Amino acid sequence: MSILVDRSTRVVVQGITGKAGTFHARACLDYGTSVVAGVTPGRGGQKLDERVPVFDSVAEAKEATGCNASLIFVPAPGAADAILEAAAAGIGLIVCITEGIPTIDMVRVLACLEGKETRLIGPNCPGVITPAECKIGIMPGYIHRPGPVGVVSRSGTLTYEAVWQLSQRGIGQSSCVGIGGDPVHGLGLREVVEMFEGDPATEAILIIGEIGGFEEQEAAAFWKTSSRKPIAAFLAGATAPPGRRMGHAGAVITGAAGTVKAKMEAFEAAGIPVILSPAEIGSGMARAMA
Amino acid sequence: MSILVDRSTRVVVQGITGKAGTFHARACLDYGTSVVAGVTPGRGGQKLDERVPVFDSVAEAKEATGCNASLIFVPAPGAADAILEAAAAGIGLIVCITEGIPTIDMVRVLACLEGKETRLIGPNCPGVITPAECKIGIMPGYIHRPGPVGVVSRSGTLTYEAVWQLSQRGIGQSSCVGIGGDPVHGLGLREVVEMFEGDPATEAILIIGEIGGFEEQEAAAFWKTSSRKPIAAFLAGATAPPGRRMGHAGAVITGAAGTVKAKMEAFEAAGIPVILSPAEIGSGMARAMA
Amino acid sequence: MNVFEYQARDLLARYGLPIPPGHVASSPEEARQVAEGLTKRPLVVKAQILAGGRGKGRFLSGFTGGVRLCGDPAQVEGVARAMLGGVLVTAQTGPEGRPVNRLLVAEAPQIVRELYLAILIDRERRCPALVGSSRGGVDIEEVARKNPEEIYRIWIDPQSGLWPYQARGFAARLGLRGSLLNRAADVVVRLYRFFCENDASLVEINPLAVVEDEEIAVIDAKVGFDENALFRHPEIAGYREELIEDTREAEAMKARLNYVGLSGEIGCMVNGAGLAMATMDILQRCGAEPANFLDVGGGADQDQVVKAFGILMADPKVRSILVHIFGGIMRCDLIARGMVEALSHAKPKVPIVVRLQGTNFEEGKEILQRSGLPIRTADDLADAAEQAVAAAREAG
Amino acid sequence: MNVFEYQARDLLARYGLPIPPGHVASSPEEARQVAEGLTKRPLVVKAQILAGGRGKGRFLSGFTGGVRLCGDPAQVEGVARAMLGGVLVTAQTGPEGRPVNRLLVAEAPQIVRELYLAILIDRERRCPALVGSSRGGVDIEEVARKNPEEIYRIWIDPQSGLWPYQARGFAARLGLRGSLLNRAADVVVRLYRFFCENDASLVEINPLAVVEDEEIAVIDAKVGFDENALFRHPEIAGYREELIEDTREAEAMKARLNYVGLSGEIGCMVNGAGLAMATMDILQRCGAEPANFLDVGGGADQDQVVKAFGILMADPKVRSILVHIFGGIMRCDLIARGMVEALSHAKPKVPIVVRLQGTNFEEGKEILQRSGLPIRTADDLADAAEQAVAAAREAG
Repeated sequence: MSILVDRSTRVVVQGITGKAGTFHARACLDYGTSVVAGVTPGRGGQKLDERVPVFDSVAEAKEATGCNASLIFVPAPGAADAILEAAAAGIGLIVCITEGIPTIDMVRVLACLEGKETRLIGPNCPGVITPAECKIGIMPGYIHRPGPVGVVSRSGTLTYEAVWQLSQRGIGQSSCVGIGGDPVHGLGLREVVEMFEGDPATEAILIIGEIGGFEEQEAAAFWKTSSRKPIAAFLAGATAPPGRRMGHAGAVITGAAGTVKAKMEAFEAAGIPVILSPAEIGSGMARAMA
Repeated sequence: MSILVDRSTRVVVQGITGKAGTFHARACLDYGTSVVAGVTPGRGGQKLDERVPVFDSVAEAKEATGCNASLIFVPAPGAADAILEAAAAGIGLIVCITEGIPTIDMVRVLACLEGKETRLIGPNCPGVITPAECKIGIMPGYIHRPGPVGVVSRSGTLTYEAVWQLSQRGIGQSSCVGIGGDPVHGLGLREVVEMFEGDPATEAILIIGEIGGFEEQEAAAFWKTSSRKPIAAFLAGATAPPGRRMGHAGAVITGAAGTVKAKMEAFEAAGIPVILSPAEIGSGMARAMA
Repeated sequence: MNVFEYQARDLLARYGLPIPPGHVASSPEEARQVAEGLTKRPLVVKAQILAGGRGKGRFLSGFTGGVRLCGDPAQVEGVARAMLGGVLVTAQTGPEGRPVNRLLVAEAPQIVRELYLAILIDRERRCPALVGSSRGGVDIEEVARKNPEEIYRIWIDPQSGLWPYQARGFAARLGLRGSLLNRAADVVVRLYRFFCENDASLVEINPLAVVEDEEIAVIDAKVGFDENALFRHPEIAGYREELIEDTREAEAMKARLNYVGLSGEIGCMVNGAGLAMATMDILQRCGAEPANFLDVGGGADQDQVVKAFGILMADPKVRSILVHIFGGIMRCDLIARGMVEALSHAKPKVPIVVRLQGTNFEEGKEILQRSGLPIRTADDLADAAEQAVAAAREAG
Repeated sequence: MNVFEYQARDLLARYGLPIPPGHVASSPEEARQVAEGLTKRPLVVKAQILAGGRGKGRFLSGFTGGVRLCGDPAQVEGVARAMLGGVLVTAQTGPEGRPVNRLLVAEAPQIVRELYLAILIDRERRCPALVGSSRGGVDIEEVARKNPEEIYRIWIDPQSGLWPYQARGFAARLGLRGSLLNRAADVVVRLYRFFCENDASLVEINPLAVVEDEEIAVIDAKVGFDENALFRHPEIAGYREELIEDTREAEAMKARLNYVGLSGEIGCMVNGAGLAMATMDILQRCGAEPANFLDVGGGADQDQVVKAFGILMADPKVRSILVHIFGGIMRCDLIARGMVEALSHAKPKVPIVVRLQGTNFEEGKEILQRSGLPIRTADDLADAAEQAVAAAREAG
């Protein structure tokens, strides 16, 4: 059991003929993911490494291969369109890696997705992995191992660090979901915590949050009322100066709710232990599970 | 009983301080309609004829007077906004008299109204009247008399002619609805025929159609399958040259379906008698009811 | 309101659409100059009229073809001389044809494949629709009749607009692949933006062509605009005067009247479009033809009524005039006053029949009676039509 | 990316917003010329820095007020002389203040009432939001704290957009009536169009003022843009260079690096924003401060790495450098190669600590070792931070 993806997930890679698309399509294949199709408009009929057929559209890819999840590497100006194309083709899970999509594009995309079945992860995210089953994203596969901890994060490389610390201690992961660093994105922290709560394979939850927005507070409120699974959290950006953009467009502190302090208080009020040092995420999680 | 409006209808007039708004607000009041409020932004606090209070917005008018229908005279550039303002304020019936609204504005308005409870009549229409009860529109009141015929029309003055011929013969009307001459509008012919079918006060139906569009065909198809009430129809524009705009923006014949010939065939196929001369609408209706 | 091809090209070019270089010319010398400024050969000379079927058209002079290929500027000048000032008759113009006062001179790229692409408002679905076919360059109505499966449509949600993936899907349905798929999709996206931003009522590219070097080109463009929206497009509204060929219509436009010139003998002034059409219909049932459609509407003032009546009186084809008013917003007394004023400027040359009903009809009748003018009144529509037709026959 | 007030005014003026006449000046003489070209009095001189609280600010020179009213051009020149080239300290600049290189000289209409108006993206509701208050001209955060009921918000459906009736309702909630209601609503509609069409991230008018003659005026405007969308707004993107006051940030911008200059002593190069923030956090936990935030991201090439490392080495505040890479998209070997290249250009003046993990980390470590450069390696994050802090103390 897992959330979002498993061995049966069939992936189409949008932007497969681009540099990042090709590199990560191969990496996902190497990990064992069923990458069954690629899409690059105008390149229909080609093949990647003589095994993954490339189509002009997601609709054609779906008809030919039955793909049910999409991994998007389309550059920022066309990424919103790529997301909506996948949704219109009836793809149930869309993982958008693309960085730098204008905020208003995502506002429009999410308005279009409203009321639809499609789940969007990202953009500007590392993707999702269920270790030893399916990797749809850009995370290094080898740092993961199967196990009981569900990891949800707004960051990319910081998640790798957290996962690495867990795996080094022998603590495996049920699924790891990077929801992305942009201010307006798909699946939220609370929703993923809710999925982990309902997932029998997940025994404990790790949240990697950061400055900006209000999602940590929502996740904390959900956990407090509706979950008994062990949990721990780390928050990045305690030292970030207010008003400046720290790489992630979503990580600008614009109001009091966005500060690490406010989020830490919310976690503490919910009874969620907050790990203070990024070097102690593994040990902190082990403590929470003890 | 009646469709759409009756003695309990409470009307707000949007654009009440304009020339047409003032003239027709008075005419409606004279007819006995409960015109309880007017709206002109920036004129809130004034009164029409020392009895109808003017507000800055429909929302304020509704809160103060409980109005439940709106009559719109706002000039074309602001008319779409006025319709949406009334809908947002929860007005259940909106009658838009305004002529000359850009088609794309109406496309946007109808997209916004989708799924809402609000009913829109018009634009570019004479409005709706239930004789001796309530007149929300610009038709001359004196030509009507209460009675059994439900009249639905895409035209303005041609409806007056038809009603006049009916009344001269002593045939009264249950309600008369002018749905408007624009290509994209609110309530359609079929929907009004459906209302008449369900209205106990209506014993027979008169359709005044014209060139352009497909609504006559839809109404005919509905009547054939779902109504046993006597019916007759007149169609204007048999002599109109194709492709030219005959006053009504909706009355351009752009395809075969829009011709009087095509509509006449649809009526005949449905068993609906078609009155051939506009001078014989009264006698034709009497024949259909005999 | 449809515009000339050369105007449509200018407007579309601003949206980056691939249009072969060319320019309008209104004299043979100018046509030659335009041709000399163009680099590729062959060239094409196209008569600018607001009707289709030009290629198979014939001038009243006997010269054939409203669209002609030329090899060099000298030939362009010759063809231009034959076309300009002539009258072109096509399947769509009627036997009287249309005067040709301007030509488009343009490069004629070599066409590999012809497609059809149009955008319009679907009044039933209440949204813009894209219509396409891989069989372009021919009469699309005929394709629709004979091979309806070769016409492909998509409807655009007016809220979210047209996204590029939809345009690509559309282009794929027209049979395009590879780089042509992306180029055609780009054309569709730009054309939709043009359609929305300019309140077009119709944009029809026929053919949209695949030309040499894997390029796409707009070979012919028919563009119409929503007249209700011209208030927000002053530049396009400015085209209006150039477009009107009928002098009566030009007069009516200046007076802001809904007027369409027709070829019959009975001048009509009616209020309301439906009533005006019905009035035309009953005239025809009485065996006569209307000289025009004229809806004075509800908001007209006395001055417009004077001008409207003046246009009817000045029309040499008119044998009698029928005034048919059912007052609603429009007051019958205002109509009567306007008629009296118009008749004070010019004596009537033809009989006038009037039927007034509705708002202030009694006052209107009284004004006409008091004026002492030779005006016949009618009590109902049938009577009015019969009198007008009889009067026209007397006069004829 | 926030722009200067004078830039914001120029952009807003194109949308027909009511902005008192004025112009930017960068010398006292130019300021006087601008003043002479303006008709109404009094005039206002405003220091152009990217921070608020200017009115109550103070120059390091002792001159008080970054916003000063003047009666005539001579006085404007005098004030300009006092401000230009100075450093203005306000509640928002920190004690180091900001250099003043440009002034805005504008007419100062008589203010009857001050309102607040802002548009921003509500990330929780995923749509644009309008924020307004009838208490403008003051710190809005303070109003939000003390009188939250005096702040009014509406959210705009991104599909259907802002309709004028919503703008009027909003203006009414700010307490406006009569002609002011319609004028303010017009401002709101235009501002929203500006916001959407330019991919703004924030537009804040504080105050939006009711001025003499029942007019509305934009007295001060703070405008920020979505950096992700600058690719479609080349003109606004062109403002960027003018905006950067920190020379390190200017260098980083040229190399397209995510860099924020800070005031600590440890230079950091990290991949990924979250990891970079966490790295800064752990340094602080070790009792040190980062000299910068620098995320080299996943897509950087070797040349960018060279430049990034060069910026850290050139920073005089830096006492030690911490390189922290968890390879994902980014390969550790590329980082190592870039460092080696940068160090071949300039000898390191401060100790360097490196932690590599993830994609190709072994290859990266080997490259660094083989280079023979004096680089300390660390195995985990805690070790790396401690080594960097210790090294900085030794160096200090």
